Amino acid sequence: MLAYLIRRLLLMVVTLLGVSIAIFLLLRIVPGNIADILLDSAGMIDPAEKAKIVTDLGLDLPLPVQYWHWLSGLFHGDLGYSYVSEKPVIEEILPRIPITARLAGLALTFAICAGVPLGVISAVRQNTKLDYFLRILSLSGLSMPAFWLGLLILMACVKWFGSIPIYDRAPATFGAWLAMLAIPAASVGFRSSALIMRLTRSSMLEVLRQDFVRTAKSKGLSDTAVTYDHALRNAVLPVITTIGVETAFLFGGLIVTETVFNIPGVARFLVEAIRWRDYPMVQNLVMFIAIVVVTVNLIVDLLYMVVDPRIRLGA
Amino acid sequence: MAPVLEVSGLNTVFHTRRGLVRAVQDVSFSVEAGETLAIVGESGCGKTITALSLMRLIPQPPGEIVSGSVKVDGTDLLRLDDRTMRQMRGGKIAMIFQEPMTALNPLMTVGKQIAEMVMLHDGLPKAAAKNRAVEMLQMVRIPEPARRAKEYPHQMSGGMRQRAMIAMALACKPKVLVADEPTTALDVTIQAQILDLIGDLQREFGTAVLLITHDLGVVAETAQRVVVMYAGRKVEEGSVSDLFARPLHPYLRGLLGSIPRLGSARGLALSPDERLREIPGMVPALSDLPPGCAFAPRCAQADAKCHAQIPPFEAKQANHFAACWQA
Amino acid sequence: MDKPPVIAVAGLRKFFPIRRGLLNRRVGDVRAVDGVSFSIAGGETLGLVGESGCGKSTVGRAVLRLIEPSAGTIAINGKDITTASKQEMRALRRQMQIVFQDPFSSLNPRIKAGDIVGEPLKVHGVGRRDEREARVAQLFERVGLRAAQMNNYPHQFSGGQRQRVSIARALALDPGFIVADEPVSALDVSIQAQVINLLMDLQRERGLSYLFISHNLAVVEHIAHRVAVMYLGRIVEYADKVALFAKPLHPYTEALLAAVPLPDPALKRVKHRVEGDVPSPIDPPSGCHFHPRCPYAEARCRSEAPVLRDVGAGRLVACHLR
Amino acid sequence: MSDIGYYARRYPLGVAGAIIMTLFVLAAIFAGVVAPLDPFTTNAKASLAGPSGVYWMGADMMGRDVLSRLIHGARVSLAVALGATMIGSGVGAAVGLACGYVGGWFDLLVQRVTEIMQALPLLVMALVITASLGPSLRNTIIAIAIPLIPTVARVIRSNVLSLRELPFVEAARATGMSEWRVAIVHVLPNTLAPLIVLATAQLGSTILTEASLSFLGLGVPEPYPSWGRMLSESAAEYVRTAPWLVIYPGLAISLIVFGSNLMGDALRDALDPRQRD
Amino acid sequence: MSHKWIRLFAAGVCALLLATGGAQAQKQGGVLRITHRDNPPSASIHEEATISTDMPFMAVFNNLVMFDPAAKQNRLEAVVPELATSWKYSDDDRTLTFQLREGVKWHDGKPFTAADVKCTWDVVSGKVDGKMRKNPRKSWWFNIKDIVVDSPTQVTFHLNDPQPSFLVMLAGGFSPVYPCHVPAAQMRTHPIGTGPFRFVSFQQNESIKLERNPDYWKPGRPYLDGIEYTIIPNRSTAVLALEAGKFDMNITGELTPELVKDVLKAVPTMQCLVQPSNTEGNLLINRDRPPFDNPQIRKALALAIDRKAFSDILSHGVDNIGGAMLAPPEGIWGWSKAFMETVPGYGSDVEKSREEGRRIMRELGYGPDKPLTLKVTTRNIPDYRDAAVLLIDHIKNVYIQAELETLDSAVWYARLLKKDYAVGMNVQGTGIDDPDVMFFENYTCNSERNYTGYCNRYLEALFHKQSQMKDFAARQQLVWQIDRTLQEDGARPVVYQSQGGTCWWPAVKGLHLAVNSIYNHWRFDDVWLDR
Repeated sequence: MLAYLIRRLLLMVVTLLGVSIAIFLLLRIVPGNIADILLDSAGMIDPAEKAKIVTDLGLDLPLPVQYWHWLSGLFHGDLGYSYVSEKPVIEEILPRIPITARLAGLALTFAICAGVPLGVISAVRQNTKLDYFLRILSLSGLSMPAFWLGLLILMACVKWFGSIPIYDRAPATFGAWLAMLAIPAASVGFRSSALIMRLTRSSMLEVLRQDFVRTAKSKGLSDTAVTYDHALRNAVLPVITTIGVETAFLFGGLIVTETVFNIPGVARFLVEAIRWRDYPMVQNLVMFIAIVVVTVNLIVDLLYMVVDPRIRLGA
Repeated sequence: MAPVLEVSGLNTVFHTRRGLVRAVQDVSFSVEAGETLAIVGESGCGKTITALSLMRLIPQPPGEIVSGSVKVDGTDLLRLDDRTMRQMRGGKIAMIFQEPMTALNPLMTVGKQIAEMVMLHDGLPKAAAKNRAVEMLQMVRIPEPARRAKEYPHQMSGGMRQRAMIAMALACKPKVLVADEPTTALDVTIQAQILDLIGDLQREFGTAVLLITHDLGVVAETAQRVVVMYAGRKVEEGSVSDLFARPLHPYLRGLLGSIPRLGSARGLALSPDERLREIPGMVPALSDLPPGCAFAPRCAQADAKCHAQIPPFEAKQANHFAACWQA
Repeated sequence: MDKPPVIAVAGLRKFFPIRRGLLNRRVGDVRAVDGVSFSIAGGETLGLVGESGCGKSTVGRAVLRLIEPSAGTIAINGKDITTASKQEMRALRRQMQIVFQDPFSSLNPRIKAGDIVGEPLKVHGVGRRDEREARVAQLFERVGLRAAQMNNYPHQFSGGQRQRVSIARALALDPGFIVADEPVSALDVSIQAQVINLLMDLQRERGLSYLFISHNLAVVEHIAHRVAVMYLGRIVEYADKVALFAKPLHPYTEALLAAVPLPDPALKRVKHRVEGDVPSPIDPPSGCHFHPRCPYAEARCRSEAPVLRDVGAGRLVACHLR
Repeated sequence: MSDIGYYARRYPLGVAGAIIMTLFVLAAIFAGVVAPLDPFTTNAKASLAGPSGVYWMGADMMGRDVLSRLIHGARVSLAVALGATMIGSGVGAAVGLACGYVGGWFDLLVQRVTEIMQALPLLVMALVITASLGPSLRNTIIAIAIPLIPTVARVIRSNVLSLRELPFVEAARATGMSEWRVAIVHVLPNTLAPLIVLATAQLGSTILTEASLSFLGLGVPEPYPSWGRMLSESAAEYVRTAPWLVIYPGLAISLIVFGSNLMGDALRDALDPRQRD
Repeated sequence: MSHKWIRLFAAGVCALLLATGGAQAQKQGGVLRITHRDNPPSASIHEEATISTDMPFMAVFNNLVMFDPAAKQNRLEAVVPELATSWKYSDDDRTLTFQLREGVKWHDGKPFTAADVKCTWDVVSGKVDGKMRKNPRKSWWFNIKDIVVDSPTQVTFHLNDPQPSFLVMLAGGFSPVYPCHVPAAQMRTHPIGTGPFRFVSFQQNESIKLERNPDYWKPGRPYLDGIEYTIIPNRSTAVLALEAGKFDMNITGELTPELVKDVLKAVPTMQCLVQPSNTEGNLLINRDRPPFDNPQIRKALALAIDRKAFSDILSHGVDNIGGAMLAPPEGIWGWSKAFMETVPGYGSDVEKSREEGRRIMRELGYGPDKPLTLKVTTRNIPDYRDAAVLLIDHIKNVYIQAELETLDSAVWYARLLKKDYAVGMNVQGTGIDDPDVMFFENYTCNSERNYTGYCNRYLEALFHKQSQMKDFAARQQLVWQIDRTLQEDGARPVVYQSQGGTCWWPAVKGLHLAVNSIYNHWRFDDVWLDR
């Protein structure tokens, strides 16, 4: 068990190192650097000034050296300075994390709370009108671009309330806070809930076909007991796995949702940072995201072990 | 003695893409307390569907029990509402399945799965139910039952799992035990143990056992009476000794002739160089049955009548029935 | 008996490593096959019996080098193939073939039956296209299928027919030796007989040698000339069929035979059942692997592994007591 | 012929999806004929004209017909969807097959690489890739295809690994076939069903990814009318004044993805017996 | 015509505002909330050339001189003192001496002196390396020979030549006085000024916050407790939030005339001004590369453009049409209507121009079946793209079949520098409506902003000539001629001069905006909130 954990952690480190190299190189392939951007923001300047910026920021150093500077900084907890704001990267990233984290948390909660029960209902009532309705609903959820849904919600807000939710760092009440985050969270979580619902449904159907469900029925258990005590626990196992995958996916949804709802979280910030060619920012943000994704995956695996005795106790 | 289980005129169909499939046609039989009735036949003959029909565990749709009655202690299961039926399942009529690995919930300890049964039907509190589970495990001769009760199915061997299944099925002392190929997935040495166990417990509890199997050896060693099924219908029924000594239906005769017998080397059966007797052709698909006797196309004795009309199931000798124009 | 046996296997071992821990180190082995020796003469069938997990299927594959044996030698027609290169091995495959248990997964669902049977010919460049087709048609007829069925896909066949296709494929290159790995255990009783008869007929016609792997003692008794009984990776008894079935020497063989239900209610046999389960091959019992279940076990059985020794008339038993 | 009726009854949603997709494909192929107006011609007089007899779905700021642009936009969406899915699935399948077959260090390496790729959100990766390649139809396809590769490779790899153990593969090896021939003749064709299922499922998500990229200002550039970009431009200004500019492109995206998802589901049910309900 | 209505309305609102502004008693307090359109690249006005930096940070600083807020047009006559209490030209107009205000303190408590003025212009004129990353307006200050600190309260600018517009440039929002003692890097992240508001925070892509400077030298000012800018890139979101009362005003000039109409429909009391945004769309033609090395083709291209259509589509008819200089009535130096009619391609009969263009093309061997194919390159920004799409549509009329190529901002200038384009669609802004700024920044041979590398020594002499002219009418005539030559030469054919809207709630009082610049009126020291 411990050995497994250590192994996983080591593999995580390997993955993260890989991510760091990948993002470092990818960014260097992207044409144009911060100097070009600054030149652009000033509507073109003296090429000499541009060259100076490049030298000042160490962009003319050999790539391995640049990489090493970044990595060794990382190990010392020094994330460097943003090229754009010239503030420490950590100061830029940290305050934005809770915003996105809350949004993601809310979206995921929404997704699970809506997705799992609806999936179960859909499976238990397979091929009924309700099932078809839920299936079409979930498919629509998977088909609608998150930003369009967000826009529709905005349009509805304008139509009905004459106003739209504007992000505020310090909302007056908890209710205001919830209202402010709930709408974007729902618009991004809708897709995840649709996915979880579909998955729960198919996994549930799979489980309901299995022998032990028949055994449970043969014991005289009621349908409810069979569905919830026996089938559901088995059916959520694959669902748990997707929550790990979903985190990475959710982030993509958050990028557009934060853009549409003008929420100053890390997701939108990443897009801005890429646009600005703010290497330290992009690199560290991507690393942060990768760490979150990898960690969530690890947690999911551990969770899986807890839930599934076959893995916990060795098959 | 009145039979504990009395099945009459059971008809189960499936509505499929290719149309109506008559999986069980007009099947009747009865089992007395302490008696073992074996239903024997090849794959697709309808024996498992018969068993599931008794339990009302046929998936509906596509399946449907069209007619017939299944009486346990005089109560017709097919007329019961769902709630009462649930009380019967496990309480009066219990079932064990072929694959003990998949038939047990992988996420629940064996003890809990047994206790659940007891709590449900005997209304025992949790602690007592757990004790009862351990007792049952002991009864099915699982060493260290208290420890094993806390184990999950995957931690047990196949034989042990099947014992646990039996413990669960018998936990509420049902009148009828339906055993659907209980040993097919097991090795011979384990199979022998399990069959012995079922027999012992049956004697102890006076349970009526309906044994579903394709293995004529198992039938010969465990059952008192036998029903032979072919293509959804009964083709022969009688006591085990009558059937093996004087098989009436050409299908059963063919089957008995086609299996190699242990002991042949000792001159107890066929001589080594003798070819096995073959039944030509193959088992017909239930969706595509011939008009007359379903076995006619494979039957050497079949005549025009066989091909045209379904033979009635009737007594050919005392307590020995068959559905054959020729017998 | 000057002719070398069609196949001679000596000291065959196959260990599957168990990897655990941080660096995925090999912490032990599953001794699936642990020192198995046997030989099969031309036209002879060796039955290999044992319960699931005893390693009999591994033997079948290792003999053909479909999996690489960990140790031991395999000689086909006197030629050692243990060290043959992949290239040489491919050529050698003409002489030996295999028939599998599962008639559903042993045929590629996307290839026509005729092509499945003709494939070995194509691989080894036998004949022209039309010649190959004629040969396949011939094979189809021989195994009891119609040549017209060559164009059918596997799912269009019944289980028994599929097994016939498998046999036809195995026969395509006219090998001398066929491993039949539980060829009839997935078939319905009424179909089993057809396939067994076919196998025996083919043996008579072509002088085939079979390694017939099965857990069904009755079938083995019917088809085999000699029988090897395996328990936990080792052969515990190896004897002529008649002798073995008449009087099993090893307690395990005895137990096996006693456990087989006989389709004859008139026979009232004395039942002496072995207790317990087959132990795990990862951690087999010390000494004689069978001792925990053996009603006759002595102290010696627990500590000392019995060797397979000749008890006369070419009969081998691995038991301290017999 | 009765088969069509059968499938329509067995997979009514799948058939609906196929019809939707067919309509889009036809629209894309015959865009020039079907579209009522030229999607590129600007018209100062029709700027922001609402839906009318001439402009069924209204006109955009430049006075270009929204419906015609949507019809031509189907080309972009389908080109991206098919292109990216084909590249992603093709390369992924090749990599997966190689992993399952070559094994050893190659497999380990590829597995690490896929892990690395899966640690990055798909959109982030696509963003960085489009940024590095520059916006163009081809580059958008590549940027969307690359993140698909690891998923496909993983599925195919595990498929190959389990196929390899199947007796028919062993039987093929037993005939003396070379490993590569076994891989190509026996293993590869049997991975096609899961591959098709996977690819169909991905069709929809590639369309969505393209729309997201275009919405964020990357993705397929003018003059191709991309639905995502149509949305992003109108979203910036016309949420209230010209709702038709927001509603119709979004509807088009949702509908085509919906169609492909319906089709994908049915295909999965039909091809993957395990999933059959 | 709708756009006229807007203008009339806006003008009326302005007049009303100005009239009532003085009458009411000003109230102290309140935070002014403004929507911002994007993330400013930095907080340092001298290093940037965008309203995104200029507007939010202008209130942190003071200039030497500034435009009289009450004057509606920014011009020389409207220049009034700010940190300089007075100024005086020498007789030869080559030295300019400023008397500086006493007792002014920087936000960090250090005193403001003449040295700070010298420091600032030594750096921006490129004489001294001030460690700024960028210095985009070096070309403005070509005329500075030397700056002398006469005393802590007096500073003298020595000029190479007389330059009336020099004061105009000093008065612009882009010419704040920087403190000498604060390093450039800090000015980018935490600017220190003498202005009415102190810098509080700048969260990237989120917000900019300023607070009242209690030590401001203007007694009783500012009225506001602070100013908060919230960055909302999506225009419709910003407008909706403005209408919902979550903001008091929007960043200047960012609303399209269409959106302004909308705002007024939703909130009839809203105050709005639609004015030129000092940006123009122009064509960058690569005259070094065939086929555009041929002046005839350049001309044909210019003749194909229907400027009215651009204006109609991009702003529903509000956009001005003119040359390089901002067109009247808002602009000072732009062509009169009559003069414009004489410039080729600007005539009102577009079809005639296009026929001429087609004739030229046919002579060169092109035609409907043999069009000239090329790429129109532009930045991947909606304003640029829209214009480019229109351009492509227009030049179809002279047998030019163009494909659009959009470039990321990061590559745009690199491509321009490499001259790797045929025709580029460019949008550019100019800080002050003045020919010195326009010509020297964009059309002199060695200016960095001369993207096309257009170089005409004869015209350049004229640039200098007009720069030194004191007589307005004569100078205007010369500027018209220069502008005409630039257009005829296809140096950077101007296609449209865009207009943008600014809206604010009636509660915002004391806001003075000029019609010919969006860059210069953001001191906010007279603004107060009537809440």
